[in-house]
Amino acid sequence: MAAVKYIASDKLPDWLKSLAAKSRVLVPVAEGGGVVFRPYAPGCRPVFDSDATAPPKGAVFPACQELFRYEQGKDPEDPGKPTLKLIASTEAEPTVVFGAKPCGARGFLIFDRVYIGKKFPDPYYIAAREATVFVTMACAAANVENTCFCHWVGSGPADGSGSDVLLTPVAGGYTAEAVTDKGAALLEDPALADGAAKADEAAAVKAAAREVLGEAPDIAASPAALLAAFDDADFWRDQSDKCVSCGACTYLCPTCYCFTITDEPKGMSGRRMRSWDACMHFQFTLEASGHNPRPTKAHRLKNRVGHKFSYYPTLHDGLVACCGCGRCIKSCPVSVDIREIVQNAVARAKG
Amino acid sequence: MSRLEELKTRIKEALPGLECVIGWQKGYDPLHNTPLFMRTDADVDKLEWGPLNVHNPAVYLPTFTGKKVGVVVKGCDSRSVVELLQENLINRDNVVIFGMPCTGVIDLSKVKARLAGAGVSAGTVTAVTDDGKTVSVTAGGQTTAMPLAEVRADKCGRCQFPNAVLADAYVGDPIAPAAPAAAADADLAALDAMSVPERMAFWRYHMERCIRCYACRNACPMCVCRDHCIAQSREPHWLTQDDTATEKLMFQVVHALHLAGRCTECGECQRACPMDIPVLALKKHLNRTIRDLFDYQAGVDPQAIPPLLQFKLEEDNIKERSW
Amino acid sequence: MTDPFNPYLPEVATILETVQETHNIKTFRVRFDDEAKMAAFKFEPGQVGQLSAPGIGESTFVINSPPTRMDYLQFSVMRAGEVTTMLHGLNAGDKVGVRAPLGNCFPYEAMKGKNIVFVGGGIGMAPLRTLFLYMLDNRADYGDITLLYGARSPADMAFSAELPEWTSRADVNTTLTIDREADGWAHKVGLIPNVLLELAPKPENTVAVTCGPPIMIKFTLEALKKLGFEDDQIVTTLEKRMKCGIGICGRCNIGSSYVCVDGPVYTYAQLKALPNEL
Amino acid sequence: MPVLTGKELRIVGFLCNWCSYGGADTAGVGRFGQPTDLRIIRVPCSGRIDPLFIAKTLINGADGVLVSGCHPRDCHYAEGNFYARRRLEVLKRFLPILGIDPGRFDYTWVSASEGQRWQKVVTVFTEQIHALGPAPRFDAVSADMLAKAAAGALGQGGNRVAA
Amino acid sequence: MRIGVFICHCGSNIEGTVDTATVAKASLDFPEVVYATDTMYACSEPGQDGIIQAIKDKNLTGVVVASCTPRMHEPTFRRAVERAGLNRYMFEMANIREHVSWIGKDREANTNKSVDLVRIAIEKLRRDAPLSPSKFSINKRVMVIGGGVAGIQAALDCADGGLQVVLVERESSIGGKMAKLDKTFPTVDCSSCILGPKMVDVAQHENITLHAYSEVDAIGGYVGNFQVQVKKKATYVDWTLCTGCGACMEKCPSKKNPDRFNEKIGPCTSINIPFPQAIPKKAVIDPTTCRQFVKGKCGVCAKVCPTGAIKYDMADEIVTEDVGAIVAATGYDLFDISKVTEYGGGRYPDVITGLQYERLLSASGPTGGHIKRPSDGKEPKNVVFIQCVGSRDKSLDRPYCSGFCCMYTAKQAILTKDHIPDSQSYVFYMDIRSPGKMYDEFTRRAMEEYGARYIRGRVAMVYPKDGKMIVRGADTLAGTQVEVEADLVVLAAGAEAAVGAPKLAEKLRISYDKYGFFMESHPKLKPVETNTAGVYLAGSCQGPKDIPQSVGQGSAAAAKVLALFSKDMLESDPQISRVDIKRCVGCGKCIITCPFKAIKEVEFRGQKKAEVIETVCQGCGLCTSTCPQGAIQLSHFTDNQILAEVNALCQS
Repeated sequence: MAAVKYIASDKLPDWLKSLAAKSRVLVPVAEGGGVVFRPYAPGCRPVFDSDATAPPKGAVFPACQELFRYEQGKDPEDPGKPTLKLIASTEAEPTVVFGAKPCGARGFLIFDRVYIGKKFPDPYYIAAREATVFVTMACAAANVENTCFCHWVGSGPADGSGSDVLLTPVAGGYTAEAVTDKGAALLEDPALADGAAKADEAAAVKAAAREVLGEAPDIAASPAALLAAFDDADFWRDQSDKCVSCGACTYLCPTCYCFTITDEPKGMSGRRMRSWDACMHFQFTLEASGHNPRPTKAHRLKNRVGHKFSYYPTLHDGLVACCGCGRCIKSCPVSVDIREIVQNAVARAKG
Repeated sequence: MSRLEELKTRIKEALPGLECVIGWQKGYDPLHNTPLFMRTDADVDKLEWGPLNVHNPAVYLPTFTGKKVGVVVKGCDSRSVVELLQENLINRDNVVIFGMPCTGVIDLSKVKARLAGAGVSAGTVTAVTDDGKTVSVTAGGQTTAMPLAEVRADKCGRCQFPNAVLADAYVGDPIAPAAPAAAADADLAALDAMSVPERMAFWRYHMERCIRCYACRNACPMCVCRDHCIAQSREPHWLTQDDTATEKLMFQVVHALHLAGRCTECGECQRACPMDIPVLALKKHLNRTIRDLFDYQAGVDPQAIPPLLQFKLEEDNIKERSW
Repeated sequence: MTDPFNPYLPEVATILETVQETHNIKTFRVRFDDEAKMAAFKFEPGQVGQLSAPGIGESTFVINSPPTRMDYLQFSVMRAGEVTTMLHGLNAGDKVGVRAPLGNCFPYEAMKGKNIVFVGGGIGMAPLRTLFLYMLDNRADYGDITLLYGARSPADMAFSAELPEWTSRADVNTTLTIDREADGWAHKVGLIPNVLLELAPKPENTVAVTCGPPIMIKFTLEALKKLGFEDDQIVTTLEKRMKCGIGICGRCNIGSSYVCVDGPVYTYAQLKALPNEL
Repeated sequence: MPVLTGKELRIVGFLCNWCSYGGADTAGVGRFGQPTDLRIIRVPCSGRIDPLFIAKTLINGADGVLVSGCHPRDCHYAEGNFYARRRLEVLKRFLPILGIDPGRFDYTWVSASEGQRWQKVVTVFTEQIHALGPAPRFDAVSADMLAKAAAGALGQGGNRVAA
Repeated sequence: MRIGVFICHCGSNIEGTVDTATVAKASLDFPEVVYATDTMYACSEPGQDGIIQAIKDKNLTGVVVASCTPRMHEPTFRRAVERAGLNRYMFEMANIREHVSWIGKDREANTNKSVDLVRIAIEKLRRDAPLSPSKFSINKRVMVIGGGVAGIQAALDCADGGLQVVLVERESSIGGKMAKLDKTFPTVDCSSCILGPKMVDVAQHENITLHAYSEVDAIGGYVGNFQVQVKKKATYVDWTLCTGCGACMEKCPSKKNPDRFNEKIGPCTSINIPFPQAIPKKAVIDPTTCRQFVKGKCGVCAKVCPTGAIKYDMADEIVTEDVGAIVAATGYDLFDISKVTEYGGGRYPDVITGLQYERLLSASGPTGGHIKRPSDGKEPKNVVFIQCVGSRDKSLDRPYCSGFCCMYTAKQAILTKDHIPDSQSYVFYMDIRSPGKMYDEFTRRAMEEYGARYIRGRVAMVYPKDGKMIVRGADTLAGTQVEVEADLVVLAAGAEAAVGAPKLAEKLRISYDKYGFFMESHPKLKPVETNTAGVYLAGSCQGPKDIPQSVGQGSAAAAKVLALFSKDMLESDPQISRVDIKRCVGCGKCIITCPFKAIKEVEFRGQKKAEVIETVCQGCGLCTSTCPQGAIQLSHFTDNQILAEVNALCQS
């Protein structure tokens, strides 16, 4: 690994400015009562000391994205003969996501296995993924929230996997470590100084944060436990009773990657778009006949938890489709706690 | 404490005849309570009462079609129950209402802001106590005392219904309502103070961060279409999936206008919003309009017909323009 | 074009011909506009395609013409929801988009040398048609072929133009049935599972392929079990709400099996191993 | 086809079939000249007009929306316009809170015989919309205004407009 | 869909200010349009044939015609596309005549606007679905409201045509205004001699049920199946027993009541049969004057009634009549002459209305047919007739011509001379309106043979002086002031809508104009139809009419009813609301608001759902805008259709 670098807090704007000159830079900023990723502009004050309300998911996987445009036409000789042209662009804008928590970037590792599959690699995703660099900020002990559980899913507050650069807050500034080559290139900037002297302090910050999280329960049994509970209607009723079936958990989840595809016509032309969809919505699986394989919120919550802690790990070498950021808990209007559900399922399996 | 115990006793008595009783219990951290579905006596023992019971449990009632359920309500929640009854969405015979006098609930956004002001994250709360006047929140090793009057929800400050408007079992003596608020809520007052173009900018700015999760809708006890909401249908096709402030605002317009004359102003839409978008102001404004035009407020009389589902041959307060 | 393959971008195709099969089923015969792509197009019986019209959206249908007959790709659309209703408005000459082939196929290789029993109900005949015709076109590879095709009434029977051939061919044993007596009906009357029990095909060295409405499948499975068919001798094909068709968008899964890539064809044995969420 | 730039603004009318659409016909039969901006959408009854259509039309960028139905007590369907009156009045009072000038929407009653009244309504309404000018669009709020919104600095200009 | 667009020139009506060729060309740029053309007269036979041919040649599956208002020719074109094999609802119109070419002169703007209107029609059409009407049975009974000559004619024609007829009359006898007339113009034959037999026919017709002294209280249902609640007002006389002998009238002690039948120029008893030829000839007690009611004691009539028919405790009774069609023939009332204060009507007894004069002329009237002026019973020598009192007068909000006053004034001038040979009639007039068969000749006779002095000009004032009425006015032809010393002044009071007409219109769900006259469906082509199916108009309720016109309309309305009933089943308009049962949450908001009670709650798999009663739904769409989730959609005016129209005009 490359050498540790250091940047003083007051130099940060310089670095951001120089990054922004080359690409889109998304930083967490306060908007209303929330923190969201917005393009960096001089004068803007990024929020680094708490995790953003919405993760930087949209940087690679926009809430709504055009798959292609179509243009209908008519044969000039015979207007009864239609013509159809499809115009697609998978181009993505070079982007630096700056200041997300590591878990927010790590979510894309879960995306990658689905979107960069062998049979049908997703060109839109791949282009955006390649065009995006993640400079994340390791959590300090004070940033660890009651809802954090990254350590449950094999990660931690300073887990750089998924990041390209990992920053760590230290006195007066931040240490910066390149995680990938893409990241190393970013660190070639005059605003950054050598950080070897700060390395120990950074390590201590990381350790302290990890310390706050404490022991993680063993959820290795969750894939089997959730499957075992599949037909236990009472169990899922109890888990989902308070759920109101909104999409806050999925839309704010750094690993939720489901989408829908819709056409929007406008006269003779139009767009086919893909946009975020939520498995918690009734319409997600509603079939044209009116049949719905997941008609109740119990079915849907079962699928959400099952997907993350059972089906996905089964298909992907045990990797849990959750980065433990806790947004689904924190932002849930009724505080549905996915940790509790997984633990209940594991406990149920144990009998 | 004894009042809560008495309530628990009443619930336990009724429980055998009920699918469940909906109330609140402690949540994942001391700052958060969470809805509780009581099916056993042990569940009832988890019941909480206090300023952290921010949720409106009436939202769950229509999902129990054909089953008899109990619900514990604050005064404001009971208005939603009344409105649901009024609209034939639940059956009076199938709901048992438990009530207690309510002195207000906190607004988590206000608490969060307070804590942020004190330099600590609301995500690190380790203890919360309340003595009826002050809420003390411990986070990041320091305790911040917040007068309830300052961090309670706007609706509580001018609450005219601290007691359930309709209850089958009411524990404790009804308390007097707060003095009617002279001025509008701060959010509405702020909007009132803006010019019309400024308001457009206001909504454009705030709607930009909407993630279209529909928590506002799903937490709303009066949004009874829910699974069939026109926001997500193509037949009819009111909204596109475009990630634009325009589409997002249009949904808020749909929500607000569908609630016109029905909204009990419980504030769940805004409380549920993970992005903290001030969507309640739209409904407050409409409620004011409904009050001015029809001298009506929702969720008070189970026999009333919502004003937009009826009419008068001569309207008292509608002055049509002449040309 | 050096662009990578874009699985979301349909091939533009033209409707050559439509057939109004029943009051709510319309068949579309389409050909890619790009003749080179059409010539290179390969699929296997049972695979599906996403048929779309611009501005209307996509819906998944099995390619019900067999790979042995490549003059056109045939899709039969039952009007149910918004997209299918709009698709019904399309006519010969109109442009559509096709994303195909998607999903798995019938185990037609493994079926070689075996007797085949097709049991199709209503629109469920469409996926069977592709395999049925494929087998007719490779008749020597398969043993006895039995087709039991039922619909509510004669008017509800799709592919009526082909039925005379299917019923008159000596190398297949075709039975048609309708639920209730109707004027001029020269075939069986009775519910599919009952007629199946009457026909009583032998399970030995036989594979049953069935598709139809859920209630019919339920009782057909019972009938097949009664006749002695094992779970892995029964093959069916599923329908689910799909969007991407390539295993990403996340809605068609049954547990960890994605119907759009792992299906739509499953043996009954495979289905039983999946969580119960059809 | 777009509006004739500089000449017309986009004004959409929702008219009930029985009275106001007929009134507009009567105006035509009487050759009562009117501005050409208005595009009429025919609906069976003013009661059919979901206020959301009007909101959608305005949010979509229309410069004005005019609704007209049968006079109260004259509804072909007996009661439709009574409901419409309540709903439309609520909408009219709601629009300004969204940032839409309430003058961009009006509703009125014109009977099938009132060709001259229709002419007057269209003329006055069109003039009113032209006086307001092209409608500001949600997707074109100025950066300056957005910055003010971000800074919480809206509503301090003292140019308060009654809600 | 394969759409064909036809832009009509309407001769030069549209083409004059709209470039139809450009509109047609622009239409080709819209989705699914495969054919577009302009055409001289789309509605003409060649025009329609052109559309039919194009449907066949171009395999069109939907058609847009841009021409006049759909209120005019939509049915025409629907039939045309149906003849070509399309469903008639796969058709839309763009109104580029009344809404474009006739109201704007700017050709560019008009053309541009026409393109927009065509575009929204196309977008609507693209979302149209074929609709087919469902059939329902009809109740082949007809109700005629109003027993004047128009109603009588309609009732008799329907009854003769084999229909069961329910005739409802507000007064205690049928006959209406005509029964009060002495003679009729231009034949000067006796009014009651020609009306009487018709009234008797009504009474005797086995197919006619007569509810006299009754009013329509409420109307429910729809064409083919109306339920009408008729309030039979209490007469305090059991009509099943009353023989009309008149013994009660002779003995009734309360004799000085103003006689409404005689236009209050004569007295009548509290228990009364209005006139000798009354049908039904039954007595009615007026409780406002009857001593039994006013003072609580009397009972004379009960004592003298030979059949014991008097029932002081009678109450109003509501009967429900189920009928399939309704003819409104409620007639007119007279303008209140006291509103013209300068003529002194209502103040001076010798200023009377034309209808009061008829009663003075009538042999069955209060003076036995001798003209005696009301003030002193003297026979007048100079009679002044003033025309257009409450007609053609904007200042009185009566700008319309009542039509028949010129004629009856001439008749009355003639009759005056007949009755009093040494009399002199003066007629102040504005214009003589006499466009009927033998009408102008008739007015000429009044002037030339009967010496009536016609003075063109308005009367400024009428005032009493020395037992005479001084009529001062202008002779505009001579350019002089004139003053006539009259013994009697007869005002040709104009006709106005019958009292209560708007209320009845609301019950019938038909429109009425600002004066209260009922609106016909089309002023030229549908003069007796209304916009409510199954409701027809006859006589002066639609506007002032003389007797032959009223009778003609009565017959016309009857013909419409007979035509309607010639089928055994009616087809319901399929443009009605339909519930998507999958989306309905059973909240019942549509049920509360439906003005027709056309939606009911049903149980579907244990859940509450709404269901539309097809034949009752009138297609207003109130439910669609009420249902928050859009689960109930008005066919042909669905949310998606209106949204598509909106989006065609402005899309964000």
